[in-house]
Amino acid sequence: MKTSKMCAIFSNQHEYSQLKPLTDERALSTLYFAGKYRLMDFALSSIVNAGINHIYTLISQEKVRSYLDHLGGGKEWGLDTIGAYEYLDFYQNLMQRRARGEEYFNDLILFLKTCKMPYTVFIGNKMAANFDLQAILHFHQSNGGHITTVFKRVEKGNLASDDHAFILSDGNVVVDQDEAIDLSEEGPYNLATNVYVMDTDWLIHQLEKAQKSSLAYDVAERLAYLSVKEKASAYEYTGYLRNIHDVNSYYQANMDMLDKDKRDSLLYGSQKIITRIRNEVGTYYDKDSDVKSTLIATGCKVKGEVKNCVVSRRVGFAKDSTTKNSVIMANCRIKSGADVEYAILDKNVVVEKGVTVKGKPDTPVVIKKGTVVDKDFVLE
Amino acid sequence: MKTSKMCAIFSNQHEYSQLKPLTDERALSTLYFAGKYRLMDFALSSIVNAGINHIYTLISQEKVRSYLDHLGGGKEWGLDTIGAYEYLDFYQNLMQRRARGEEYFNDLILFLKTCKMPYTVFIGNKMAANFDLQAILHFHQSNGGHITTVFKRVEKGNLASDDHAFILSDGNVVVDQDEAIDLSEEGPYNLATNVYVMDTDWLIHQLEKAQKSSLAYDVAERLAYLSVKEKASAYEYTGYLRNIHDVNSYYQANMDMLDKDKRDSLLYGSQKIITRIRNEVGTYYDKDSDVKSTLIATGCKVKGEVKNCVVSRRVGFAKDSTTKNSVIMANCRIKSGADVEYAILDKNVVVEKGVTVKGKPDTPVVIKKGTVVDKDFVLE
Amino acid sequence: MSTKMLGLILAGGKGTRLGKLTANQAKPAVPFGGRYRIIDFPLSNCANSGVRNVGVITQYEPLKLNNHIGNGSSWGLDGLNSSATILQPYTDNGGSKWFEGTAHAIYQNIDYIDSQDPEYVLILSGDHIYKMDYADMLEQHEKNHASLTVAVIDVPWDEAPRFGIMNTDSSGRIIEFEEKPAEPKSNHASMGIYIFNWKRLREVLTAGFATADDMVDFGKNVIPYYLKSDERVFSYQFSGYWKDVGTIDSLWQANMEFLDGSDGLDLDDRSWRIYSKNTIDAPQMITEDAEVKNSMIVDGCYIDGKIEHSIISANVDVQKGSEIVDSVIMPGAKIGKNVKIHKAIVGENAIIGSNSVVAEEDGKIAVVGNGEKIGVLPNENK
Amino acid sequence: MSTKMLGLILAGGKGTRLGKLTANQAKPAVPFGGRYRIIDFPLSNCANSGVRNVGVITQYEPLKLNNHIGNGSSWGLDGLNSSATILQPYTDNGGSKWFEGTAHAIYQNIDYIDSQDPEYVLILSGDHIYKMDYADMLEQHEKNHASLTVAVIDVPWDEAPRFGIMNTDSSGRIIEFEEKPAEPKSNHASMGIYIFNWKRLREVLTAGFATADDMVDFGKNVIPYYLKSDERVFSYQFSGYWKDVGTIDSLWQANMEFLDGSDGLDLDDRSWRIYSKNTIDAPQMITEDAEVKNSMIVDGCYIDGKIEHSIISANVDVQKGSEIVDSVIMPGAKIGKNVKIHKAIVGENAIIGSNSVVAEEDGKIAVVGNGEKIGVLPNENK
Repeated sequence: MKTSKMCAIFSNQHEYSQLKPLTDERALSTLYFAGKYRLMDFALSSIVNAGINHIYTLISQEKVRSYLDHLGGGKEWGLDTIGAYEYLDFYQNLMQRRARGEEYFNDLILFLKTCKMPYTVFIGNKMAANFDLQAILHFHQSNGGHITTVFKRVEKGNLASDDHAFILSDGNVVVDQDEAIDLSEEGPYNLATNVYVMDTDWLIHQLEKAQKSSLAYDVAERLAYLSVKEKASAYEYTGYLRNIHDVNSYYQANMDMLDKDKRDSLLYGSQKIITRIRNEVGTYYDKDSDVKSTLIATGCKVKGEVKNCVVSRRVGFAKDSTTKNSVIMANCRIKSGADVEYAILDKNVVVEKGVTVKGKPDTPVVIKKGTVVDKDFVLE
Repeated sequence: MKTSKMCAIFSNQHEYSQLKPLTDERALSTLYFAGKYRLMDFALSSIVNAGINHIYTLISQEKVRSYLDHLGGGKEWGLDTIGAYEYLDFYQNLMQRRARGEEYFNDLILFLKTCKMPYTVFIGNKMAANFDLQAILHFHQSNGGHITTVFKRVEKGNLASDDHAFILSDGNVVVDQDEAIDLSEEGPYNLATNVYVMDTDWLIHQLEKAQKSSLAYDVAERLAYLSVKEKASAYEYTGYLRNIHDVNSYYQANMDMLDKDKRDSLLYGSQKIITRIRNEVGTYYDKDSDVKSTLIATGCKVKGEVKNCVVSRRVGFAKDSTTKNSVIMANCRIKSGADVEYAILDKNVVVEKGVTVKGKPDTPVVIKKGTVVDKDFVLE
Repeated sequence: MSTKMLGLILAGGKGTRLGKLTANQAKPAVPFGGRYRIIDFPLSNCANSGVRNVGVITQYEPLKLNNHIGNGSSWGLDGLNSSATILQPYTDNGGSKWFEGTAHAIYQNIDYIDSQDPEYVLILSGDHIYKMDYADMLEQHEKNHASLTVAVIDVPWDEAPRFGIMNTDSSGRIIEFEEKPAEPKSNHASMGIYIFNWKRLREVLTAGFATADDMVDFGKNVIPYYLKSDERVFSYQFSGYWKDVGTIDSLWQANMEFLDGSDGLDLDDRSWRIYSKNTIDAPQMITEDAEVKNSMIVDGCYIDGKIEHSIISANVDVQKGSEIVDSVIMPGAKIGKNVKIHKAIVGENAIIGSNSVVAEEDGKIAVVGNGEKIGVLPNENK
Repeated sequence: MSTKMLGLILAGGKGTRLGKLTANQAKPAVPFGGRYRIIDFPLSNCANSGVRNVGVITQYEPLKLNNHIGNGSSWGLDGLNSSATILQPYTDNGGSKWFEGTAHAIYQNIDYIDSQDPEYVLILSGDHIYKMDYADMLEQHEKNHASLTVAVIDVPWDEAPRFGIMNTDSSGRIIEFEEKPAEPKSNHASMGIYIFNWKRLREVLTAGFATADDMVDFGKNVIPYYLKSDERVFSYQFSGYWKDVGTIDSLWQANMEFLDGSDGLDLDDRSWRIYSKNTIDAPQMITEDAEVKNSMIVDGCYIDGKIEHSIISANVDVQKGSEIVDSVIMPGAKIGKNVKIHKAIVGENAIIGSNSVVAEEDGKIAVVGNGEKIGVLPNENK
């Protein structure tokens, strides 16, 4: 009945050079996903759907603007009400303080003490997944340890090079961890999903200890290490999860959304994914349109052929254009006679009349934000 | 009847080393003032009271957190509604872009173009004043120029070293400007208040020109220069104004608020000063309290003597304590037998039992945030 | 705090002629155009015209309407010096206050209006589809030094006898008002949109109810009284799209005109947006087997059937083999397999069981009520 | 979306015994303790107890109350899966819906309650001052497998005959309910706070009104019916401060107890804050000539006179030479020069002209109504 017993640490730490140019001007957290979402919507929705409204957000100073642009006043996530509290901190602060020999976790510790919540959840930014943090808390409470980690059984292809895989005993207790770069077999592996539920007092103690020894300020890495040390119980997440770390995993994750089971697991679960509200008119399908197997947001005008695509808001597909197997972000224009396949068009891209943009299933072409494509661009 | 015809550039540019340690961990913009306000409330209230809800805010990346902490979702200022738009930009972005030879005003220009407002107001962060921007717009419209500047007649003491003073012709047209450091006489001078109303199209043109020539990215300085070049009409602001740039001006401005006329001009004008809402119980005056000539916020408990003070929220004055001619920020504790005079106590300061903290009328003692003062501290 | 012009939307109507669609909600809450409700139009017009304080007067089944309007945040009416206030019947020391007519509803809410201290009041209906700049109307009202300005639209002469007709002199001043005249002298039809000087209207209403010269209705009582008393009553000529959607026929037609773009409403125009309360739904999914032509579809829909010349509102499910033609499907409706829906309006959250047919003969419009279940087998009912 | 426990605050009362203070507003909107209104207490208790959806049922002069509550944002009830809804009379196909009693008001709002789909409903009064954790009460309700839980407080035996008394067995189960018994068997007084299993209450209300066995009032009809029907009715023992502020005397007294801290409400406790709609006012100014003792003062006040053992609410002006003792001054009141106010309640926005005296004899409490003007010279009236 009471409001949540948890506060959250939301770490927007991950950035991958393999995602460029998609993350040139935005944080990985604000990458468009599944038509109308940004990647951060998944972690943030998991947080607020669990009734949590005390959030310590860690982000890079350089990427904070795209984050704030999307979050706005936080209204959609219920974060603009009295009682809600978001504390924004920058990695740069931690880094600089550590370099100066200062106590770099003090702000985080102060946050944890101010919240007075018995439990704290840590969640990262790069997973497209729909975690039920209340269920994980119940699991944590019934196991009695200080820290509970969340894993997902995945093949090697769903591991990024900086991920960790846990080695578990029969009772799903963390015995050891491997770094993904050291793994050679196909798997499956127990991917560390970067979600932890902890006793707050214990976490404060660990943070104090860590900064006294001037250990790394990377909280996620520390928690993975502590999971092994504490023989943490591991909670198996069985829903949809995709680890977004390069162009291909980004493309595949979007294409996954055309599959009913995966879409239902991620978007239509018992927990809604919340995103920023826009006022758009419905999407209009002309008499000449031919749309199949496509997930599409509102405000679009479709007069051409669109197949196997994931389409964001306010995209125009002209008559006699063809768009297949592609991810099209907001406000793009595909002009008449254009032919787009295996492509990722970033926001505001225009494909001029008769122009062909073509990649391959495993190497989709990425067109940078705002580009006007007026010459054919075909991967051989 | 229509909503505002203006958008705003809110520049939180000014930081002064002479205000340390008060601005060690916060922006000048978020300095406490007059008990329950922060300095930014004055400029921001002027903006929103004029019906403006498209705001481009320039701030230093390093100080953005204290700014966001105070602004929250912007609810109190009506900035969390649909239609309102706040664009946050960092000086560091402009600086870096200029260093790389890129077009550093492009984000600002895009903002101005997106807003589609015929007029733009520029306002700085360091003045405690209550500008009626609608009145200044009317003045601007009736004068027909591209830019209107706002000045206030002040003595030399109300000029910071980096201020400009305008030389005006009889008709209040800007003829020239002086830098404050070059001025030797007592004045009065026509202080540039860092408020300008401009035609948006003209401003866009000037910004484009400036970045092509790689001129300084300091917009305020550019506008002062252009006011001279364009022979701008100057609007005289006659209300209360204090230029906050060092400890003494900060102290004096607070003490000014004990004067009825000055207080009425700044706080009780036709335009309310908006600040963040807190839920505090009323201030309680004990039977042993003795309070005179004091401006005091809610949530305080007064059992001692308090005279000629400006007091923020949740301050406790114990029995037999004496506090005079001082500025006391939120959450301070003045314990029994303590004697505080000519002092500025930053947030969370505790003055222990029987301890004396004493400055002089022209050199108030400043006690840093969170300090527990357990030994006498008396300026000789 | 005083308000220059206060908006007052009369949203109390039961909308009897909309039959099943208003059985459990007020007419202004009826969905329109896939993602709107009718009242979004006057509310958005207010927001876009700079009318920042709006009272919505209602008394019939207000639950859904209240839930839709909330504090007005969807229209940006929750900002500084802005407000959206729902006004329902109440009691005071003088007894109970039901609203017996358009003007009487205003009279019963004098306390609220006084608290806003307006110079002008703008009276609007909650059941018209149109885009209009009330600031322009006010400008003309002020220029004319009018006491009352009535917005009028020229209707085809043969339809004029169905309207309240305003006969004007060359300056636009209204010299005569005829309610549904058999032989109209002009085709200037009243749109039911009024700007009154509040001080004068307050006097007229108060004096009227005090002397049993009851000012119950604007059309029947107040406007004739104003004309008789030689008040300065002017017309404001409007020429865009305007539609009263008070009947099943006109509601269906307005939706089709909206779909075809023949209404000229141009809801893509981002400088005059129509706002609505948006729920957060996933994007729409058009499957491999779907076929969509000439239609408009919004968030949360799952389309596995054939959609032709129809509007599909939020969270509608259309299963395989079904065919929807010339129809409006309202939010949350679930359409089973192999269903045929022709020229129909399917109400909110209706459930149409597999293999059902929804259609009328003779070109009439079929209507399925809100929450109604058609051909649903017991075990299909979720 | 379902709600575990829905809060329903009965705020409809006219509060006749508060006389002039409720002449133009509902009782729950009456100011209290300098910066609160009475309804802030149940609303804040709901918010602090995790009751995230609250309906406020009202029908008497709701304007100020509605304006105060808005969308519930002041209590954090505007967040995700949270809501504050004002429920007023309306009409539906069955006719008009006035609220004729506490239980009848619930019955008339069944549609709203169903839309929230609660397992439990928490019924509260809008006119009590107290802090209580309803989550704890619910826990006990569930542990008892109760159908109804009634919060009780032990009152002094000599006062028991003024209350509804609940006689319980050793397990806390209520076996008898006596309304104002001349010879009470216990001193467990009902606080008018109930948790019902909604499904059962819905049946009882619906069946009752269908068979003319009208369930108009909880105390008169519903609780006796539950006891007669052998429903599991339990008491929940409360032991903190609780005060019904339904009379001038009790309102004045509760304010004085609050000022003296003798109520134990401890509003400084930041883990159980009482929230209110805060206006943005400047800090209070205590002048050189002021003298303030044993008093509580809030934002926007200008104090140039002598204040002793009094509560001064927001935006009150006290001019030179005036003296306020043992009194409660409500928001916006203006006190001229050399005024004497002793043991009084001065209503909102009242204006007391210079040299006036506000006091009664025989220790009675003097009352100045909202907006009332006392001895104001024409040119003083701003």
